[in-house]
Amino acid sequence: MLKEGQIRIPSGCAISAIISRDGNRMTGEDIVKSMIPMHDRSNGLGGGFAGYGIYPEYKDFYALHIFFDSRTTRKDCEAFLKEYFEIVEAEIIPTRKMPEITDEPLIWRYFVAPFQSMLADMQLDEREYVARIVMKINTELSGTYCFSSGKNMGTFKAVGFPEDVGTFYKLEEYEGYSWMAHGRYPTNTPGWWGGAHPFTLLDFSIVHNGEISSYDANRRFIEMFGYKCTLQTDTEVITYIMDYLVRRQGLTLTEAANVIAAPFWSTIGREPDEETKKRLAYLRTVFPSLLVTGPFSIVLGFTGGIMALNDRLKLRSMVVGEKDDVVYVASEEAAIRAVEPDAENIWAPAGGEPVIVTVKEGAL
Amino acid sequence: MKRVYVNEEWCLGCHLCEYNCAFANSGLTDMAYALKGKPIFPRIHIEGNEKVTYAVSCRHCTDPICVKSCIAGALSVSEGVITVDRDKCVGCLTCVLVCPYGALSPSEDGIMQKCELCLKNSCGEPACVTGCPNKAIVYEERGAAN
Amino acid sequence: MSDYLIIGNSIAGIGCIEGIRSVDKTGTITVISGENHAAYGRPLISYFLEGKTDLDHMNYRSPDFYENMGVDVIYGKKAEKLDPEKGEILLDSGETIPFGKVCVSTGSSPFVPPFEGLDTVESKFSFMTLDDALAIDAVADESKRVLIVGAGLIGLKCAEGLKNRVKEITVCDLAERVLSSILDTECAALMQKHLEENGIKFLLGDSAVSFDRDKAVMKSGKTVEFDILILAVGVRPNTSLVADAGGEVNRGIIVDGRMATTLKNVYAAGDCTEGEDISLGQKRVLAILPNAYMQGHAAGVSMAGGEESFNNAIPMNSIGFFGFHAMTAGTYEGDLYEDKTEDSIKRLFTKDDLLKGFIIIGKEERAGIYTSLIREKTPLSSLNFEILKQSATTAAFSPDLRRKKFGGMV
Amino acid sequence: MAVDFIYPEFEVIRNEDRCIACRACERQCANEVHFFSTEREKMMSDESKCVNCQRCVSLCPTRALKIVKSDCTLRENANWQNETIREVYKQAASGGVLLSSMGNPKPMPVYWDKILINASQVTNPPIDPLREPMETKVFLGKKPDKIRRDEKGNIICDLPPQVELSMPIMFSAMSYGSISYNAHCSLARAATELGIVYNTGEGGLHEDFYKYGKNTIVQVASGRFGVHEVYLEAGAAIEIKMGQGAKPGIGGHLPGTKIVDDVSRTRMIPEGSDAISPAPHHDIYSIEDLRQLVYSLKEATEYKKPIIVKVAAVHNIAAIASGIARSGADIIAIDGFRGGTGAAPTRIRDNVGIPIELALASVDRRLRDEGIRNNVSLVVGGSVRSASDVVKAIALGADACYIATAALLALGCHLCRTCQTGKCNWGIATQRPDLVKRLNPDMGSERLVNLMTAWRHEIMEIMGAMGINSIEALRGNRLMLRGVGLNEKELEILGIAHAGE
Repeated sequence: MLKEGQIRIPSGCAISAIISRDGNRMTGEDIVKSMIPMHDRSNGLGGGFAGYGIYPEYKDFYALHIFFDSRTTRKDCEAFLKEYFEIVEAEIIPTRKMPEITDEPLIWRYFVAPFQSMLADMQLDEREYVARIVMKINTELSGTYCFSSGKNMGTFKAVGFPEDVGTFYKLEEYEGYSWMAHGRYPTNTPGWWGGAHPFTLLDFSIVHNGEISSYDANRRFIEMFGYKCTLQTDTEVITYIMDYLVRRQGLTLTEAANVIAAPFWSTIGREPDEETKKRLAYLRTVFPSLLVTGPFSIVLGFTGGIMALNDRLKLRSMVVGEKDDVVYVASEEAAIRAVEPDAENIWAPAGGEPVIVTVKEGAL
Repeated sequence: MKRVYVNEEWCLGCHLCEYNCAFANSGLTDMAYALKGKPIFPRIHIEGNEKVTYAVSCRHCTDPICVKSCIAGALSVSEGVITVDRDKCVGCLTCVLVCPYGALSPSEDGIMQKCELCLKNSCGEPACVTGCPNKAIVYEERGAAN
Repeated sequence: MSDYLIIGNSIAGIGCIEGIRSVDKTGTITVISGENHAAYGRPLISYFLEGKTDLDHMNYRSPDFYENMGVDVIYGKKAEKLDPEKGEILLDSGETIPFGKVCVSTGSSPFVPPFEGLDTVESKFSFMTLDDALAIDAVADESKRVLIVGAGLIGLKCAEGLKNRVKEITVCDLAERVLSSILDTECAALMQKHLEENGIKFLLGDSAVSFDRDKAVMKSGKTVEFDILILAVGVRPNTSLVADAGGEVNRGIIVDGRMATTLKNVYAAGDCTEGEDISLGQKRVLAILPNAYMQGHAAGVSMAGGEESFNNAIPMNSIGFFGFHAMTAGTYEGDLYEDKTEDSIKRLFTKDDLLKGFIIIGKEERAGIYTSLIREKTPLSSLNFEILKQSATTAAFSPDLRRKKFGGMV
Repeated sequence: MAVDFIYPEFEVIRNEDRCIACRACERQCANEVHFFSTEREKMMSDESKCVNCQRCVSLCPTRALKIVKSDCTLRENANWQNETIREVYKQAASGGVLLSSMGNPKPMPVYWDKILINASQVTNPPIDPLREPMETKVFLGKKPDKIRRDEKGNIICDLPPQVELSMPIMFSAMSYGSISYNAHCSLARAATELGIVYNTGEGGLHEDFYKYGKNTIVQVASGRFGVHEVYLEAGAAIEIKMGQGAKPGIGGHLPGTKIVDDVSRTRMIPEGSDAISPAPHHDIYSIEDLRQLVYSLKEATEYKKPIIVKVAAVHNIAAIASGIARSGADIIAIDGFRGGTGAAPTRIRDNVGIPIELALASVDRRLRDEGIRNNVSLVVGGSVRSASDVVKAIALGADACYIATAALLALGCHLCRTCQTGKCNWGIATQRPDLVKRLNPDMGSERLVNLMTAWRHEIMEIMGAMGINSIEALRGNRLMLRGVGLNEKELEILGIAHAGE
């Protein structure tokens, strides 16, 4: 059977995210716990997590998490990496052996820094450089898949139910100020570790529930700008879109949300503030091909915050709640209650209305 | 009140209105059967010359001189529509003599007939209007012409 | 006391009622009707004889007309004397009716010359009223020979009405042609030919001078035997009410456009009046039905305090015999345009850039367009007379004028 | 000569039981096929003059008429078909180039019909356009590649000039002259009411239609007919016509008989003179010359109008389009080989050019491969026949479609393909006043509005079924398409998978 990248596979999902606005570091236990009540939203064919602030000791280095099919591919890849990066640390990511998780690949992480001379040669900024290398690894090195590439953050994913994946990766041993989780319900695949979510590029990671109908329009547009959608998943293309809009076009998160979940023209027409109206119309006109249609609820993680967003018709469930400095986002309220029974202000954001939560300044 | 108006700019002079009118008022259901092989006596007539054609039917004047002139009291106005009582009309043609629009002509038996807006037949809307291939004939409410 | 009194229950009277009611819904109206019939179209009497209509269909208005209009009709009585000062009418029954305003629409009466021996004729009739028609109807049968004295409109319509009911009809007239008041010689000849083809016999330029029971002796010395004699020599307006009260009367009662006579609160309408013929520019009696109605209506509106003038009267006639029609209007003066075929004649008379009159025999379609040009005094230079003279068509009008005529409510 | 005789192509069948001799057919036939025989007291016809435009059939009040193809044929021969042989006869008699009108009638592949559209089931929801907003608005024109901000950090919202369309359809170029005043009037009014645009073609813009300028594309073609400053400024965009799908590489020829009165004034050429558009623009012999014309027009209109460059779909269309995209043009219009025309040499029409579907797919891909797809909008035409053709075109990568034949059909065209005679019985491709008046723009524009409204509804339905609620999410969304009965190469060019994959 074909796997991700060879074919486009629709799937249903559960998503969850927890962030401390005060920047307090939380172990991975809670985010794993939040996924338990949403067990039935996954089917055991993919689960994953992303944690931010988990590698304080290596915070100046890009943490590359990579799956390898075999020792040989690892060796080839390491040789490749050495051409572009200084590798300050290379290690196997610690895991637990457990019957629920099988067929694991070799899972390694590398803390790396780009060679400054190469950067200068290629006239690229550091992040673009790293993004391109990661893209190269994933398209050119077979049997190798880099699934996490940000600084002071990391993604952990596997084939299995999310709560088992959390246990597998020993997430209780990590501490981060923000966590995201994903449980997957793919419809026709045996599941592939690389295909599990979150999907991460640099420090952008996305968990997503939905099946976007604009996929190929978005993909074919974004691929004009050097991105290669190897997985053919929504999450991948949305990640690239966000990267393109925020990192490369310099849009704010809200502006980016106004592109991908653009207000209807009729809504823009009713906008009372002329400046806002002009900006919304402008963004829609300039980036029509980045409008994402069809159902989605996503949480985008980045350094220092998260953004939760629904498609503009709100065709997927997503609720937000809070307690003290902690903000929770999940597909179901039950997920929030499982972690914080006393969560307050639970609400369902409107379609296309971004919910952006950032760690307060100076807390990191 | 809705009346039949003709925009001569769009009248093609195809005369179909005359046939549709004759058929509509024939009381028959098959046009060929109703009209084949006989002269027709429509209540709308194409007028004009090489340059211009247009259909003429009763204007349903608000102050109709035909009604005032009818020697038999056969013409009357009912809710704005001028109708002829065939049982009273004797075919004297005084209405033809007075109508400034040339909108009246007698039927086959000499008794007057006139456009009654297809209100008394089964058409619902004037047959000349529905059948006009170029919407030159319309059925609508208008004020006085300027 | 009646707010409005109408003397005469014919077309002018009906026009008057409808005119009053268009302004005043409540004022009391009384009509004095000499005839014992609801108003009927007077010209229908020949069609009655002919069988083209019957008593049920001759009512000019629906049977409930008077009731709906709130009109009180006094049948079978005649007004004897009008006292405008007192505002009173004296009836032949002796009663008086006070009124606010009165409309005299007394019509006209047959004029019968003093023929020698006329009193010896048993079966003799005028042809003016429904009662005349009913009387003739009672005696007409296939054995009867009819002599009609007078080849005018009345006489000839009577001939047409009786044609298929009697053995023989002869029409005589002192004039050399039929319909001499409206047709010229050539047109009259065409019409006469058509009448003759339909079996009417004529003795023209040669009228009866004396009668002896069933025999008429003509001016030429010829004698004509008949069973029924119909006298249709002419009519005279009934003007005496107004004349006796001191109102100005010529051949008819003189009225202005609002149909006021020279007497206070006295109006007049119909065949008894004399109004302006705008095609001629003179006052004359225009004893035709459409004028009677329109005059009556104008009188009614004026009496009720409204504003309506009838000031575009012209003589006009549509007269047909045995399916062959003649239409005439206006006066026959000015330049002549003529179009003749074997069985049709068209004559248009123009003067001072106006159409003044016409005679059309045989090709009468859309003749009303010509009539309206006379009535409305449309300058001929404003339209294409070359087209117009060939046929009565609004195609001769400018597109603008046509848009005006056809483009909106009229 | 007997050898030239060709039996009439059509027969007029008159049902004598039904014919009431109203003579509507006679009055309505500009070809004078019908006449009333007083001796025989019935309607007769001379079918040799019949072009099968169906005017008489449509107007016959008793349905007494039908036009059928004559069954008088030559001996059957799959290679030498009747039509082929007749054309040889015609040319042997005349020595002339064969002329035809409207689009290629040959049974060439129609790829639209071999492409199927996706719909949502279970894993994501279809959207009901009656209940949810469904957007079809598009903006054509170059999009900036970089967001810029002012010193306060606000986005600078300046766009290159755009054409805003309420739906991704435009009425394609048809000149005043080739079609009638009333046809133009209908198109202009309908475009205005619909919020889309129509196109002057190269006949200039009649003074009466300047008021529809916001919904007009003014064309500049090789003949430069009717081009002047006010004209250029009148439109919503300016189109440089380099070629036409029905006759790539061929100019135009409007016979002097159609250059009457207003047409001559609008074209700015003498009455009665033939209007000949050269095959090339004589100031454009290469791509760099095109760039000069593009910028000349931009200069003339102060960079306020998007420039469209229209080309016929030919073999190396992808490279040509890439060149145009880099010439400064804002919009590329590509016309496929099935596109219509008022008159074209038959051989050219039927044999030159490529199908629009393949041209579109390869151009869209090429521009994306080069990363310049956002620099231009892509408009395609050449036999876009229905809402589903539009949806497929958009999904293949077009920003909008040009339609002309469908618009003419809405106006009454019955595709008799004899526009070149100038005797169009439907009042479309004619300048004869008595025929022109047969197209009442009230009806014409209403029918165009109806057609487009219907198509828009259908587009929305199809989009809704796919779970897409805005047309931009459909553009280039080839995953929504599958091929049927197409070979590997065709699928590869179209960039779509086969049904079942």
